[in-house]
Amino acid sequence: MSVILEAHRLSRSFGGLRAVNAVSFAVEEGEIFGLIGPNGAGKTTLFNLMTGLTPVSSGTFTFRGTQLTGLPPHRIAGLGIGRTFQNIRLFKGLSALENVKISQHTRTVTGLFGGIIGSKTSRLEEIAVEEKGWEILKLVGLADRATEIAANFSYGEQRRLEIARALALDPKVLLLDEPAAGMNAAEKQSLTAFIREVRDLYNLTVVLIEHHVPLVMGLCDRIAVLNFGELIAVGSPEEVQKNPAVIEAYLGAE
Amino acid sequence: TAPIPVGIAVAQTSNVALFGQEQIIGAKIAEKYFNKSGVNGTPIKLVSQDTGGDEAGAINAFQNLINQEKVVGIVGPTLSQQAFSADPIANRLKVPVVGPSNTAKGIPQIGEYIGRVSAPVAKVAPFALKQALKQNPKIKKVAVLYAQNDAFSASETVTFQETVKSMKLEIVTLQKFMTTDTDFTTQATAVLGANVDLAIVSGLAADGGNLVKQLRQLGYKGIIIGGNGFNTANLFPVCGKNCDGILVAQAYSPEANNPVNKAFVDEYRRTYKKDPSQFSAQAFAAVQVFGEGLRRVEAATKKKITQLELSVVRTELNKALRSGSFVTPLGEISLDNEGEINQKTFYVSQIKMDANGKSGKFVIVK
Amino acid sequence: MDAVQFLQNLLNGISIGSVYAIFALGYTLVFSILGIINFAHGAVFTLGAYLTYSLAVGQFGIGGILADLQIPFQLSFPLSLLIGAILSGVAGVVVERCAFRPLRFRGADPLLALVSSLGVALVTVNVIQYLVGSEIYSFPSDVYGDIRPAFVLHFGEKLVVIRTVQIIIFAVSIVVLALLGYLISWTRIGKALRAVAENASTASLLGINVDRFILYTFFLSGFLGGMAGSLVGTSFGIAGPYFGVAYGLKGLAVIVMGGLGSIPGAVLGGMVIGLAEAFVPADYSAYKEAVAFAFLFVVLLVRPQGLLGRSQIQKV
Amino acid sequence: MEEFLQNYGFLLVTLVQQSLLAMSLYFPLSAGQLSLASPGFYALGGYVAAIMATADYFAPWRDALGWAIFPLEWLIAGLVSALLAFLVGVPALRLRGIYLALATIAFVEILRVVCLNLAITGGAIGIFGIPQLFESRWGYIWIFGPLLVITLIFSYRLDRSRVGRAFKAIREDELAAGAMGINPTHYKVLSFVIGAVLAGIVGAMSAPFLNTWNARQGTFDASISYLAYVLIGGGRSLWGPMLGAVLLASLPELLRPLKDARLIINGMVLVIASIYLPFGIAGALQRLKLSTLKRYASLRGGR
Amino acid sequence: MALLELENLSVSYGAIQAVRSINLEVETGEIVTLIGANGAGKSTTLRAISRLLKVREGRIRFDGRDITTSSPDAVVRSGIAQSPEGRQVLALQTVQDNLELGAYVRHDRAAIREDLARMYTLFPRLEERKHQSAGTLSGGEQQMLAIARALMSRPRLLLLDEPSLGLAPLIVLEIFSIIRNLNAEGTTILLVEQNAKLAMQHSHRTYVLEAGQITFSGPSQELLSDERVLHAYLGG
Ligand SMILES: Nc1ncnc2c1ncn2[C@@H]1O[C@H](COP(=O)(O)OP(=O)(O)OP(=O)(O)O)[C@@H](O)[C@H]1O
Ligand SMILES: Nc1ncnc2c1ncn2[C@@H]1O[C@H](COP(=O)(O)OP(=O)(O)OP(=O)(O)O)[C@@H](O)[C@H]1O
Ligand SMILES: [Mg+2]
Ligand SMILES: [Mg+2]
Repeated sequence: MSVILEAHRLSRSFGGLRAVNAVSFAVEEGEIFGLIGPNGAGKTTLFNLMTGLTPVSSGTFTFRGTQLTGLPPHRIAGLGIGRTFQNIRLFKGLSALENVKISQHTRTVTGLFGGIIGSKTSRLEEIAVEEKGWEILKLVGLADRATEIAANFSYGEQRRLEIARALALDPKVLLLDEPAAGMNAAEKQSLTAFIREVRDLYNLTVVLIEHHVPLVMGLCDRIAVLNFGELIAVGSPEEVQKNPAVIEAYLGAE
Repeated sequence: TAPIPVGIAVAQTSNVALFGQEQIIGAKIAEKYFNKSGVNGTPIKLVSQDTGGDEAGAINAFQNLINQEKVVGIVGPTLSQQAFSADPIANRLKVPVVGPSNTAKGIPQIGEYIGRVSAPVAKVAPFALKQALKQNPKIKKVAVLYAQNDAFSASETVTFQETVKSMKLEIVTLQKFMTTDTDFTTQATAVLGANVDLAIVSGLAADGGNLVKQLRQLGYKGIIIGGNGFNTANLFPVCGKNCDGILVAQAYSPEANNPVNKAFVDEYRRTYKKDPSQFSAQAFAAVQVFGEGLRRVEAATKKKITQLELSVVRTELNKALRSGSFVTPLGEISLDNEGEINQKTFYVSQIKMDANGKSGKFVIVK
Repeated sequence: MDAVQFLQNLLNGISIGSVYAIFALGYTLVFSILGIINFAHGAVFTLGAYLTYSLAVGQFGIGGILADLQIPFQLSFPLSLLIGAILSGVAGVVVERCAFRPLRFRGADPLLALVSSLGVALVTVNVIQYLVGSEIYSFPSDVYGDIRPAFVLHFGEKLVVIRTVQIIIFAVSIVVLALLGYLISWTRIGKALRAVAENASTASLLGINVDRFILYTFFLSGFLGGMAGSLVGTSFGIAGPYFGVAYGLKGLAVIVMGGLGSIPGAVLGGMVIGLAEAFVPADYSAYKEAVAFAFLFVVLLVRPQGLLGRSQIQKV
Repeated sequence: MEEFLQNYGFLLVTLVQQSLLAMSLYFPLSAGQLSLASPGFYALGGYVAAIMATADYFAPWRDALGWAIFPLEWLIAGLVSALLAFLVGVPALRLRGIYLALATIAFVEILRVVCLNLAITGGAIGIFGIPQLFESRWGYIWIFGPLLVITLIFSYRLDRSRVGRAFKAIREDELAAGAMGINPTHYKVLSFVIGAVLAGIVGAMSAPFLNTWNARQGTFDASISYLAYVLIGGGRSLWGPMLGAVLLASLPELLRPLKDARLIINGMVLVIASIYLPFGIAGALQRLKLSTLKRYASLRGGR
Repeated sequence: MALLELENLSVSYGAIQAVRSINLEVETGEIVTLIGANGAGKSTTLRAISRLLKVREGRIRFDGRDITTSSPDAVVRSGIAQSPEGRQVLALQTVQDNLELGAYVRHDRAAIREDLARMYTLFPRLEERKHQSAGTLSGGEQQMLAIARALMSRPRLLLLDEPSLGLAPLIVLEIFSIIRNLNAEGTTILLVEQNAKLAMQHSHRTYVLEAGQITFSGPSQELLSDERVLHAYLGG
């Protein structure tokens, strides 16, 4: 297995606050990598740094050897890094199907005029985009509501649509920010199975932020723990679970 | 018999309505005046259409008058820019147009059916300067100010400037403003700083009046010449007492001594309790010219207008407009072959304000 | 430019700038609470001027109620100004009822309020024109009483002139601005106003009566607009029913330059534009109209949120 | 028919022309950009055509090209607009919402004042005596009409294409669109340029149509009218701008019999339309269609 | 008499009926849990109680008074506060302003200040972030703020929509102990939770909502051992 993502001393401060402080880690191709830590530890900020939404203060970040730091978000997405948002950010006024069609942007090439005159490539592409859209909605169980606008979905449904949208990007790496938030225990269980399934189906690498400990422990191959912006542990679920610093900061003594 | 429809297309709405409303008043008085005898017994009927302040509005109003109201001719539109837009359409359809207030260069040249009764400023403006020099022969330095977004003022100022130069006077400061401006402190202080003996202002009543007011309030003592835009009683409430003494060269004066004007002014004063403006008078003249033209058509063809084909009336009327002269409130006028006005007399008046500072009058000086 | 001329331009700029500021504040209040521009504000400005005129001077049939009142110290003018502004405030409330509230209740596209307020403006302006014509009305020069029309300071040969109107405008503006600033920044009302501005439904979840706040805001906005219109009217005359339109546009430039929703921003923006216009060299006065906008354009390119506006940092 | 066209030909063509201008606003709006710059490019295009048609400098061109000078005018007006739109758009489109609207209004106003002061644009009077392409005003339908058809097809196809989806995504959430691989700057500028080119071409066609061209053609008022067209028509539907333009631009003419009161009524219609058509005419039609469809389905024993 | 009574309550979004004629009661001093799958209508129910949504049919009574047609602010003044789904913090205001606005309906300044201090002891994280704009807080921090803000009005009835959402495990436990304490002090609580087991362990009674209708209800202890509930919602 080879390293697909590598962070080297990534840092980001807001005013005096060091939200992410010299964090280094590497994610292997094909693994499910968990990111946990107390509220405000800097997990979401780390995702934002990785996807270019927040500029880094210092440090570097590479994807298969390509420097990502300094690239605008759309270039990073184009390289194959898809994500979901903790505070849901769907295209609320558009239908579920349109949401998943839009994120196939980087995998298609039709330009303005090709689309207008309906060139052959554009027509073929259009068909493929539509098909893939339906396929993914089926996968997350929203196919029967494909033409409804996203704003009409309940919180949990919107979370699933977020995942669908990120998947439609056809990413190599999928960054999930609290995908299970707003789901009940049964739904969480099926989510675990779902993530495994898509990982295998699309040969993905998954990085996942989640507060639901059983889910993280059951799903992840390795886990990194952040606390006050610093990485305090990386390792297998068993190792992390036994780590006293992690217990102290996050898990609490059972 | 059915009255003969004459169209009037001026701005009754938008910020140009200030003039358009005056024009309608003048035209209505003319209609009443003319219909005392009518076209050998047949009355004329004014049909008005609002042009608003824009070009498309003028075209719509023209089309409406020509095609639906079947008018024999049109008085209008208010602005020169609108005339450039709408007149070619009337011209193509061979409908005579008389512009009551279009003074820009090139209007009569739009076509053979286009004429006007508003003398271009180049003809009128120089008279005021001569009068100013008569009042103060020592004038050397001159300030020129004009509203640059008003087509009328912008072309008027060119005439003023040329006349100033031809009289060997020096323009020490040239200031521009907007008709929408209300604060002229910048321009006024510049004029004061330049130490001039004469200020020439080309603007409309509101902006020009404010400019004069502020100029005087800041202590300007020299002579002020106002352009044609000042030729309205609307100016008085704007600058109040400060209007006193402004010199204005006029294509029209309410004091002009001829019977038509007397009748016009009397009627106007009776209803509106003030003196008519040039806009009203020119609109009156335009309607009158159409009326008398119709009489001439009947005389020439020996037929009643109502018996003639509309298209014939229009062509004949256009010919009639260009033959012979008319005695109007503006004095004796005629249209040359191009449609340009020949006006016999111009006036220079000085503003005299009443003691209350709210009303006043133009007193012919000369 | 020498020092004297500089001083003169400065004074002129500050005076007109302070009117821009109060006028613009009316805009900014409504914007900050509804996030939308009230296009009827320019019409309320015009209306205010006509109202004050008809109270203090009187013509067009109804007016002059206070004109012949024998009260000392020319009290009838400040009284007219105040009543005129209050009536404009009521007009502001009417605008809200006609053009904003129905849309809000129907969940319409917020931008649509631009159109409905434009409609109200059109109605207002044309009703005024219908009733009183397009004539120009000017306040008599003694409307403030028997104060000398202007202060003239001599600097050797040169003079600096301050018109009485300018002083009055400035003084009234400062008082109004101070009161408003206090209201917004230091009171519970101000805080609630900001909450409604950000998210009306969340504000109502906190127990804030959103509708009432919106109504107050429109009253205040109309009050300020009418006041500004009256002040400009006394200074330069009322140039027909359309005279608020040019100010309407300039007022927009002012608030956007200062930063939408910011009160100090509106003041600063008003001053900047007032001064910029005053300092346009006489030879280029042709371009004066464009100065406000050129400034605005440049400011926005450098600071997209306006001079004192808060940048909308959003966390993901 | 002929008489009808004589009476209303100009108005009908004006409606088509106004629809096109509304569309020019609609394109940036479909990418979430509230740009009010259209009148500026409209004025610019008109000046390009007016100058090419009247200036002595272009006389040899006119002689050489004959009627073909007209398409050339449109082409050049479009190109000049595109260039200027690009130069203005790249910095201005960093702005959002009302800020962008005001920046574009500033652009329109600056352009207007500049044109008012230049010799080549004829100052305040403007340019007049513009050579005609058609005798009657109705004739101009043969250029405005096809342009509208092309624009509608363009807009229809765009809506269903990859680029159109990118526009929509940016309108909904620019940041999320970026994270989904869409380059916001690129598509925002593109939408702005498309609108500008359309407005420029319409301007170039309008100069002969109106016989004259001056600085009063591109104003703030016009910006607001176009916005009103789009919103009353329905800003989310490609038919909306046209429906709105047809309703609102014909209204003052339909109300002519009311004389003095016509603008008062016009204003009232704006208010009432905003209230009762919260999603524009197109939105209302859409609902009507949905509800009749449903009724139809239930008649047929659907669920 | 129950503090809150929903009688045949129906709520719809246009043609979609999200809540169908439900009956629900919360007695003074109780903690009641409402659970159900995604899209069951839980948030819709809470929004209807806070009067953010129009009620299509049925009544809502609070403390014996009919509030079915009251305005949202009147409902808050009568003593109902909500910590809504999706946090809904005022992103541009500071943390402190958010909290003070939470007490908008109160006028007892001294007591408000006391409560503010109390919130800061309950959530030290918020004190550290006092002057930061709420929009820049982390997800969990915003959740704490939303809960604290609802408490600031000292409601008689507190509506919590998924309070544990996005919170770290330690904080979740803390939130539940806060809920317990508040209840002991006399606040009545209606709780919507996905973390059903935890919520039920801490509540007196539970309602289960399925596709807009109540399918089970009863003392939490009983439902906790009910096979069907266990299977569908507790991951058993
Ligand atoms: N733009 C910003 N300005 C100031 N502070 C910020 C900003 N963005 C984040 N922070 C702070 O940085 C810290 C880390 O935030 P982040 O969202 O990364 O936390 P997190 O680990 O995702 O927490 P949670 O589990 O609660 O979502 C927080 O304390 C937050 O308040
Ligand atoms: N604004 C809306 N417009 C139309 N339908 C809506 C709207 N909000 C919610 N719905 C629909 O109403 C139903 C109930 O939604 P609600 O938000 O109450 O569910 P919930 O039980 O809170 O679910 P979750 O656990 O996912 O938050 C869902 O089917 C949802 O799709
Ligand atoms: Mg987070
Ligand atoms: Mg919910």
